[in-house]
Parts: sequence; C-alpha cells; structure tokens
Amino acid sequence: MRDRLQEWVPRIVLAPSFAAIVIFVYGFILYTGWLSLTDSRMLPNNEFIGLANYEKLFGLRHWNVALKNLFIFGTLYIVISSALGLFLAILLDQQIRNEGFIRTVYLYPMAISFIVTGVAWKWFLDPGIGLQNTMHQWGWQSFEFTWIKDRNLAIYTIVIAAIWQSSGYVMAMFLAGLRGVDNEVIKAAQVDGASGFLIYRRIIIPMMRPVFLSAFVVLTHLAIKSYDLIVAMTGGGPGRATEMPATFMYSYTFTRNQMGVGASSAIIMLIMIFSIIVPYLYSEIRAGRDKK
Amino acid sequence: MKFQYALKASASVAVLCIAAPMAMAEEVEVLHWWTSGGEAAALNVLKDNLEAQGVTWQDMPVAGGSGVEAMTVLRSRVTSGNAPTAVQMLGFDIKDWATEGFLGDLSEVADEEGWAEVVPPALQEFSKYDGKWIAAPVNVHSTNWMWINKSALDAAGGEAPETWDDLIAVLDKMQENGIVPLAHGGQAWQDGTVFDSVVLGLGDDFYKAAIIDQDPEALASDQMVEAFERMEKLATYFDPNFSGRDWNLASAMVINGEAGMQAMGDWAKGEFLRADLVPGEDFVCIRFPDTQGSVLFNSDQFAMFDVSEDKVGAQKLMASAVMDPDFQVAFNTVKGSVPARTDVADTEFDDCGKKGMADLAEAAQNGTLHGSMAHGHGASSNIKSAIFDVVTAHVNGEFSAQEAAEELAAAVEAAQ
Amino acid sequence: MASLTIDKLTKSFGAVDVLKGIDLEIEDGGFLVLVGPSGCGKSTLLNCIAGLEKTTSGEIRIGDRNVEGLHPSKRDIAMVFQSYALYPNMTVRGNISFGMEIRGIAKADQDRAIQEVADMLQIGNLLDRKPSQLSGGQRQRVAMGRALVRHPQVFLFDEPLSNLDAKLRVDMRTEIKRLHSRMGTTIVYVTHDQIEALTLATKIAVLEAGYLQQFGTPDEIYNDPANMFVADFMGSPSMNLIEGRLTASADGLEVVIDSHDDRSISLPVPDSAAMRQHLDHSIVFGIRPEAMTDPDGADRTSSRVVTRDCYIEVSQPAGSDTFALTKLGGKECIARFRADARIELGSFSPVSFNMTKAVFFDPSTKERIR
Amino acid sequence: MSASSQDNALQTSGIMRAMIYALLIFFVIYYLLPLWIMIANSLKPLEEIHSGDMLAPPRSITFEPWRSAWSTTQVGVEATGLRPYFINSILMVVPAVVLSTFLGALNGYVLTKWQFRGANLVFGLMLLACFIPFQIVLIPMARILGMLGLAGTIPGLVMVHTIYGLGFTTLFFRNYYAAFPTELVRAAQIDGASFFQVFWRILVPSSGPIIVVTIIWQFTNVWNDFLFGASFSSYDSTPITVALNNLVNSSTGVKEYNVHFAGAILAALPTLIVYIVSGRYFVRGLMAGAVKG
Repeated sequence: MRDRLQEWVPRIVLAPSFAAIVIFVYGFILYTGWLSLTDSRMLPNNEFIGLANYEKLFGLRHWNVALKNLFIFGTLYIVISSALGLFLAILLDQQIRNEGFIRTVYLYPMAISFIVTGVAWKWFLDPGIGLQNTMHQWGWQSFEFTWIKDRNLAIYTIVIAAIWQSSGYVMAMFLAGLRGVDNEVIKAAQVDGASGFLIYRRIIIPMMRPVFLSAFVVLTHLAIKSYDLIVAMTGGGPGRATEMPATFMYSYTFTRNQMGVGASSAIIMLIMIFSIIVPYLYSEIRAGRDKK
Repeated sequence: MKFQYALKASASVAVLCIAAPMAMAEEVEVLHWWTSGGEAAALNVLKDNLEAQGVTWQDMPVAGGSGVEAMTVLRSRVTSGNAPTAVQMLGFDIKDWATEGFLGDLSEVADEEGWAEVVPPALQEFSKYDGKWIAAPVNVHSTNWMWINKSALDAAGGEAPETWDDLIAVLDKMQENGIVPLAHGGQAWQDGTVFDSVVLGLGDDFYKAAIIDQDPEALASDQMVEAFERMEKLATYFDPNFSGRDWNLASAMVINGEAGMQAMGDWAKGEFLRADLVPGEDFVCIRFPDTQGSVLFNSDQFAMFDVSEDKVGAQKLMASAVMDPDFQVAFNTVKGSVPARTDVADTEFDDCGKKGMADLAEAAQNGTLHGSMAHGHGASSNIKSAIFDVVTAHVNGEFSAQEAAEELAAAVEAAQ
Repeated sequence: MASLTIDKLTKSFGAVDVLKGIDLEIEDGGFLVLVGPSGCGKSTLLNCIAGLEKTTSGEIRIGDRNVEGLHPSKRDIAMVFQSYALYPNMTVRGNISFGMEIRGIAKADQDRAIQEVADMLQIGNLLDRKPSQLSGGQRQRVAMGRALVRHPQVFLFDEPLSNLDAKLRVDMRTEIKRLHSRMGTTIVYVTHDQIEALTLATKIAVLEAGYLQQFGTPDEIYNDPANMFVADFMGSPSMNLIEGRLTASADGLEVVIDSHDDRSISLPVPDSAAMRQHLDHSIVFGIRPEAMTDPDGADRTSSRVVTRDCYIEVSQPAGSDTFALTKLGGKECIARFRADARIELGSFSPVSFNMTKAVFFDPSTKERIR
Repeated sequence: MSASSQDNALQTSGIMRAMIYALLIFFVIYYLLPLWIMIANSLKPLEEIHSGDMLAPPRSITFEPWRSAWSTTQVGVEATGLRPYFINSILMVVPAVVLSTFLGALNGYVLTKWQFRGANLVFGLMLLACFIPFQIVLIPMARILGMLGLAGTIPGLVMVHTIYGLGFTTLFFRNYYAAFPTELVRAAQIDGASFFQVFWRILVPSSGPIIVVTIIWQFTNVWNDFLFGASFSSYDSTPITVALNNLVNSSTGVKEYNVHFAGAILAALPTLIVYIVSGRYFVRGLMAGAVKG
C-alpha cells in the first residue's frame, strides 16, 4: 500500500507547480485571448465583437511601426550580441590574466535593471550633457552623436544599450561552451597542421551550435519582451520612433483604455514568441529523449 | 481582504485614538504621483491636517508623467478588490471610473459644506457623476500660458506678444539674438499642451468643435491644417536637442536665459519662483498669443473610491480636508495652480497667481473655460492618446500639415 | 538466502517490447549470469528483479515471496552498479552505512558491519575518503562493500567490471568468485562479456532481442548451444559456423564443404532422423576452434577425430596457441594449433576435426539439429 | 575553471596578445561606463554636476547624496529615503528565491529521475511559460490576488514571483539533473531511501553549481522587477525599484541627480554583490548543464 503511494509521490510533488503554471500562464493566456475578442476598454468586459480588435490593430500605424522596430532591433540585437559574446569568449579563452575580473565586468550588466541604468544611459546619449558634450569639452568640437534625438536613428541607441546588457551573458554561455570542448579534438587539429584561427573557424565554432541555439532563444525572448529598456531610455520617442510591441501592448491596455486592442496585440506577440520557441523546445526535448 | 484591513485599522485605532475629535480613528490610503519636493511638501499639509484628526495617512506614490503608471497601478488595485481610499485623478479618468461604478459618494459632506456654491461648474462636470459628488477637487491648473525670460524679451523688443504674428516676430528676433527661441521638451503631453494652445488660438468655437466634440469635419478642416502649420512653424524654433526632455529642464533653459520662452501650464511658475526669479521683473507670464480671455484648465482631484464601511469616515474627513480653504491656499501657492474653490482670497498669491484666478473667474463667466485635452479634461484618454500620436508624429516631422489633419480625423475616429 | 524464480516476465516501454516472456529459475546459492549483446534486455531484466522498473506482466519470486509491487528496498536485495554509483558527497563509510542509517540500525551495529566488510574487502584504510579520491578498483570494492553489508537474499551485479582495465578485471573476477563461494548468497550478474559469464556462473541465461535464447550451465551453453546465436556469441574466438551440404554416402551421412581452389572436404555427420530431414540441403556445421587442431595436438580422448587438408592463409601466434586461418564454406575459419606446430602458409596442411564436439544447425531457423 | 581545460588557447605572438588585451580593455571600459557615470556623479555636489563634465571624476567628493538617498530623501510624501523599500525588497526576494529554487529543484528531480508518461509535455509547458510577456497577466493576476486576500502584500508578491520563476528554475535543475547519474538514485532506492531522502541526501548535496546559477538568476530577476512590484504592491509593500522610480521620475522640482544616482546604485547593490561574489560559479554552473537542453 505504501509502496503504491510512493509511486504517486513524484506526481503529487510536481502537481502544485504544474497546476500553478496551467492556471497562471495558460489560463491567463486564454483569458487574454478572450479579451481580445471583446469590446473591453478601461476594464475587462464580455461584449463579444469578433476579430474587430485585430482588424483595428493591423490598421494602426503604430503597431506597424512597433513591428518594424522589433524587426530592426531584434535582428541587430541578436546578431551583434551573439557575435560579440562569442568574440569576447574566444578572447577570454586565451589564458588571460585577471580573467575572473574581466568576466565579472562583462557579466555585471545582466545584474542591473534598466530602471537603474536607464538614467545613466539617457545621460550618456544625450547630446547636451552626454558623450557629445564631453567630447566638445575635451576639444573635439566637430564630434556629433545625436542618435537618440533622431527618429531614424534612435532605435539604434536602444540596440547599443541592449547589447551592453546582455552580451556579457551570452559571452558566459559561450565561454562555458568553449571550456566544454574536448581538448583531444583540438590537439588532433593541431597535429593536422591547422592554425589557431582555422581551428576556431572550422572546428570549435561549429561545435558551439547548441550554444548558438540557446543564445538565440534567450535573446529572442528578451528582444520580444523588451520593455524596461524602452521606457527608461526613450519612452518610445522621439515621437513613436522607438515603439515596440511590448510598449504598445502596455500603453493600449493600461493607459489608452483600449484593453481589447492591447489584448489582441498580446496574442500576436505570443504567437510570434511561440512560433520561435516551440520548435526549439520540441527539438530539444526530442533530442533529450533520444539520448536516453 | 476586508478582514485584513479591519485588522490593520483596529491596530492603528489602538495607537492613534488620542485626542481625535471624531469617535473613530482611521486611515486613508492615498494613491498619487505628486512625488517631487514641492508637491510632496504641499501634500504634507493635508497629511498633517488629517493626522491631527486621528487619521493615518498611508502614502502610495507612483511617480511618472501625468499619472500614467499610477493609473495602471490603480487598475490592478481595483481589479484585486483592494482600491485605495483616495486617488489623485484627472478629468476624464474620474468619469471613466465613475461609469464603471467604482467610486463612492461624497454628497453628504459636499451638501453639508456647500461645495456646489464654491466650485465652478466646469469643474463640477468632473467632480460629480449622476448627481453625486465623487471627487474633491484640489486645484485648477491653466495650461495656455507662455513663460518668457524678461531680459531675452527686452533684447527682442520688450513687447510681450499678443497675437500669432507678434509671437513669430519675437521668436525670430530671439533667434537672431543667438538663443533658443522656444524651449520645449519632446514628450507627447508637452507637444499636446502646445497643440491645445495653438488650436485654441484659432478660436474658442474651433477648440470646442475639434477637441471637445471631436467633430470629424472640424478635425479635417482647413483650420486644423493651419493649426498644424503653426505647430510646424513653432517647431522650427526648438533646439535640435528637444526630444525627450523633461518640462522642468525646458523651464530651466528659460530661467538661465539659454532660451527665450516656454509654452507650459502654470505649474512652471514653481520652477521660476524656486530659482528666486520675480514675476514681472525677471520673467513674464502671458496667455498664449490669441488665447487671451480663454482658459484651458485641468483640475487635480481626489477621486474617492467605494471603500468598506469602516473606512468611509476617514474618507469623508479627507474629502473635507481637501476642500478646506487653508489647504487649498497652502497647496496652490506651492503648486502654482489656483484653488478649486472660488471663494478663497487671492492675497497669498503672487501676480501670476492673481491673474490666473481673475482669468479663471472671467472665463467661467464668459463660457470660455475649456477642459485641456492634453491634460485629460478635453477628451477621454483613448481619444487623447490618438491625438497625441498624430501631434507628436507631426512635430517630429513624420507628416505634412495636410496629412496630419487627415490622419488626426482618422485616428480619432478609430479610437472612438 | 533464497532462490529466484522468474515466470513469463514481459516488459514494454510504450510500444516497444523489451522483454518478451522470460522464464528463469536459479537455486538458492546459485550464480546466475545474464549475458547478451547490448540492447538485449539483460539490464532491464535486472532492474525488474531489483524493482527499479515495473514489470508489464509475469511474476518474480525471491524465495517463495512474490515481490511484485514491492519497493526495491523491501525485496531483500543488494545491487552493484556499472558506474559503482557511489554517493559523491559521502565518505566511503557514509556510502556503506547509508542504507543501514535509513533502516534505522543502531550506530554500534553499523560500525561493526562496516568493520566486517572493510576487513573482508581490505578497504579499512579508505573509510574516510570521498569516492573522488579512490581508484577504479577501490571504488569497485566500496560498491561491493555497500552491497555486502546488507546481507541480502540476492545480490544483483550490473556489469560491475566493465569500467576496469583488463588486468584489474581478471583480479576482481576472481575476487567475486571467491566471495560467492565464501558467502554462498544467490547472485544475479549482468555482463556482455561471455568470458565473465563462463568463469563465474553456475547458470547462464543468454538473452537476445528480448528473448531468452538459452538457459543452462556454462558447460551446456558452451558445448551444447541451442542455436546459432548462442554458438556464435559464447566463446572467444567464437565458434566456426560453416555452411555445407548434407549428403548420404556409403559410410553414412556426410557434410560437404567448399574449401580452397574448387576443392572440397567432407566430414562425417552422426545419423539421426532429425538430420535426415535435411538430406541434400545445406546445413551449418559448427565447430569450436579448439576442436580444429594440428594432427599432433588433436584430443586423444576423443573417439572421432578426422583429419582433412585445409588451405592455411594466415597464422596468428597468440603465445600459448597459434591460430590458423583457413577458408571453409566461403568463410574464414579459425583453427587452434599448438604454439610449436609447424605451419606452412599458402599451402594445404592437415587439420584434425574433433567431431565429438561438432554441432549442426538449420540455416533457415538457426536452431540446432539434434 | 581548471587550467587544463584552457588548452584550446591559440598559440599567439606578443603583438597578438597585446591586441587581445587592448580589445579586452576596450570592452571593460564599454561595460563599466554607465556604472562609472553613476558612481562618479553620485559623489559630486549638485553644482558640480550642473557645471561639469559627466565623465570627469568628482573634484570634491561628498557622501551626502548617498546618505540622503538611503535615509532622508523624499519618496512620495515621506522623507524616509530608500531604506524601508530596500527592506521590503529583501522581504520579498528572499522567500521568492528560496521557494522557486526549491520547487524548481523538486520539479527537475521528478522530471528526470521519476519520468512518467507525459513528463516531457509537462516540462515543455512549464518551459514555454518562461517566454510569455508578463504584461498580459497583470489584470487576471490582480483579480486572483484579490480573491486570495494577498493583494498589495509582500506574500502576494512572493507568490507572483515564485510562480513566474518556476519555468526557469525547473529548466535549470532539469538540465542539471538529466546529467546526474540515475544509478545513484537507484542505489539509494535499494538502500531504502524514500523519494525525499533521495532528494535531500543524494541530489541536493551535489547540486551546488546549479543552485548558485538559479539563485543568481532568480535573485536578479525578482530584485529588478518593476512591473509586478508597481502593480501588486501597496503603501507598505512597495519594493525598491518602484521607490527608485518614484524618486527619479518625480514630476517637478529640482532634480537631485547625485541623489538619484546614489539611489540607483543602492538599488543595484545587492544584485551586483551577488554577481561579483558568485560570478565565477556562474560560468561553471552554465557549463554544468544550463547551456544545453
């Protein structure tokens, strides 16, 4: 009898967590899905209006700006963070003195929220008090750095700050990956006469494939969820030049009293996220099963 | 929930029921976004007043421009059935919350103290819903002001501009003098504040038709195109670094002579006074050109939520304290606004304040007192946001004036 | 101490049947070796006995107790794992005492038991070390100590020697055998190494693809394989399985086998009704390398030794013996010559076949023809 | 990291090494710049900030802004400094991190060592939950917190953070325990250890690296959270990020930038310390399984 009970213990242990996730994540997603089909404005209501909110959403210039920004931001952010992360990891893997210190410096931005560093970034990028001003004071009068004030370039300043925050983390992932590479493979390549760069290009970097994938997933979800960053640095401005889906959703749901439209944008965001993450998870879990 | 609160309340009763005039000592939780030094000091007047009556003040500040964050917090608090006692709120938000049925009823206190006689009808529009008092107005801000650095003005001819053409002449002159003619911060609500004044400058009727009534014809009219052209013209007098700047930094530019003038609500005065500038000598306050005699207002009010029985007493005490003439004077002299009560003497106020109070009374009389769109008193927040979107995009050069007017009509329609 | 009986045991993971009806029985004090290539189901069978996997159907009895549904710890067994599974965070002493601690055995008794196994396995000086500070052989001893201290009815060993180097493996094998004879406990031992199976077991069960191929004493398994799989799997080098044609001649039945250069040899086959069914068909003639020798090395006690000329292609001296490779029935065959036998490569040399050791199979069913 | 695992270093000449160091130092500056701006300006008197160079070190160092940010500056109408909010954050973070780490470890243990039919689906669903934008949960969550009587309380915030941390903590432990030898669990079972005894006696003592990674991750996320803190707290449970925002984004008046920067650093200090102290275990923990699926 007690042995039978023992068999159920694992499931009983897992049950509360799983139930919490089902209710607080999937239940809420369903609820949001429902809201997106209603005429909810300031507070949720249950007046069904079909797909009208979606039609409205895709008719909004803002939403299209937000999607375009996400595309620009996402692409640059993911590509540069991965490349920089890998590059720094390779540099750090060269038996560097003070590696521990440098690694910590590269990693620490991940520890701080943009609520905290946003102020410093805003200062730094502001032409009046920041880098441009400093350069002028140092005598470089022609120096110009006004991206954050330029509606065509402001999104790139967001990219700079975002890369600052997460490239160190990506670096740590790659460093872990590099340290896990079997030395014998490298020795074999050296015996084959491959030069250092060739070894990296042809052997080590291809072996980092799983890390690239993990980094891609982490960065993608950070990109789609970017919110604090935008709010702290530009508030979506100049104009709406740095609006992103997350800020769009927040403002329509909570400040513009168009909860239905906000909910429909949330559902579109979820679809985007899931279409990236689900195939990855599926292949990962499958791979795990095959290994067994 | 209520049980918990009852517990907390009874705990504070034990501590605080000393020398309270009311039988019950209670507490009020106040959600607001007055977090800066001067505002907080002004609120402290209210807090001390209430604590003297045995009511504990539980402070729930949520900072962030014009209460955007605070409104999100409020939504979550109300949804969870844990609404604060009183919430600082602007115009249409009060109406919206009243429509949803979450606000309490202050009529008893209001009738007793005769609020109806002392609060201008334009404000009552927002303080009452369905014949019941739901909010206690603290102040009236007026948004169609222009703040000018006196020495910059002197250098530009010394004549305060009264019409649009005057204004352009002065701005041009200032530009020649090598200063930034118009200090501005590129944030949606600041763009909107200027836009409000520009539209009003084209006529009270036009403002009413386009902004208050959102008449599609007015929104897409030639007059609207002209309004956008004027905005475009004004934008040429901004410095290139205006985007995202806080309004008080723009004020600082006027204060230290870096810029000539700023179009901003009366709260800007506080910045000038704190920098020890004297109205009339060091700086000049005028109505935005072409808007003399009209007043765009917004009014901070404490909306009172429908709370449990045990807290109603304290809520009423607070409502009464907000309407207390002494508090209204104390708060508004600091804040730069004018009291919501019209029966308060203006002796404590400076020149600009006196002018503001007189203007308000006059405008109320003449029917030229309008709610400010940019500050939530001209249109509900979805309409307001839609207008902001277009105005801000236009200020940043995304549309021509013609396109902007069309876009505006479309955006307002979409938001309705 | 108890016997172990396994009755019609099946086990499936989802749609995959891993064990397809296993029947086994080992007497009290016996040493059962489960042997087979990887993936044959032997480890799963062991885990079922241990209670670490649930069976799908069938019965397992330890002594006369049906252990179905019993928690592993209540089956009165002990297990030694391939990776030793020493708890990395505990000392050797902790590893050995952990089970007793959980069962709530008094500290003094624990200490006594630890001392006893430590003496038996000569690990007394290692008791306060962590597993990471031990060599492979030492870990192996500790793992056995942890099992021994329980005095179980049945010991289960899951490929316990496969992580050791060759020399150590031989030593430990001896040690396990010694322990078994000293303690007399029933042992179930899983290995893929047929030498271990033959040296240790009192009974061997050969598994393949979820089926029990043959169950018997090492001698039966080696000399009397039930089918071609067992014949091929057991023994090293493995049995020569040579295809030939069964014909009848004046002397009785013969198997005719292709040899080198269009030549062929014929070997006498014992006559039986079963055998006659294959007349004029191909059969597989199985003979172990040690039953194919140089004539001087042939087993003189055998009643039927026949000598034929075979073409020797390669010789492989292996110290004690020399393996001679010849081609019969189109396949490489290994004959085991004495080390000092003279072999001329690339020519026909006489090879003696000890036909008492020969076995025959049906090539279509792979089963033995008896 | 053991020295032997660094053998994949390039064979490099002196010039190459100089270049590598130059690059590394360049990036050290890039990463430190915002922190430097905050520290340098938090130590300057306000006049020096207004007149001077943002990047310059302070000419006259003052610790007044720090004292003010910690204990006297006005946050809302109360001149309490950030101290009470700091304490709120601690009261919220510690239980949330402990709970979500503990549950994540148990889940990882069940999902790897007690596989049952559908375990992978359960894991997939839990993992997918990491990726939802949290804005969508605000309204329904508020309602549920209200129903549970936890609205505006620290236990309510702990609950929210625990739930939304579960996906990642489960992921970390699941990947770590997947590489943990199953034979050890079996050995312990045969030794008679129960489900929980196996967990506490066998798995937990070997989980050091992954516990560090999980704690770093959770501590950072919960401490830095603004959205939940702003939405679900009330006057006596406001976390420090929200208070910092109130301090920095106050709508009028003289902006005391030095106090703001000091406050910002104070708000960041605990996470910084956690990273600096345990950062070296972080890479090790990532190696131990958090990187790969």
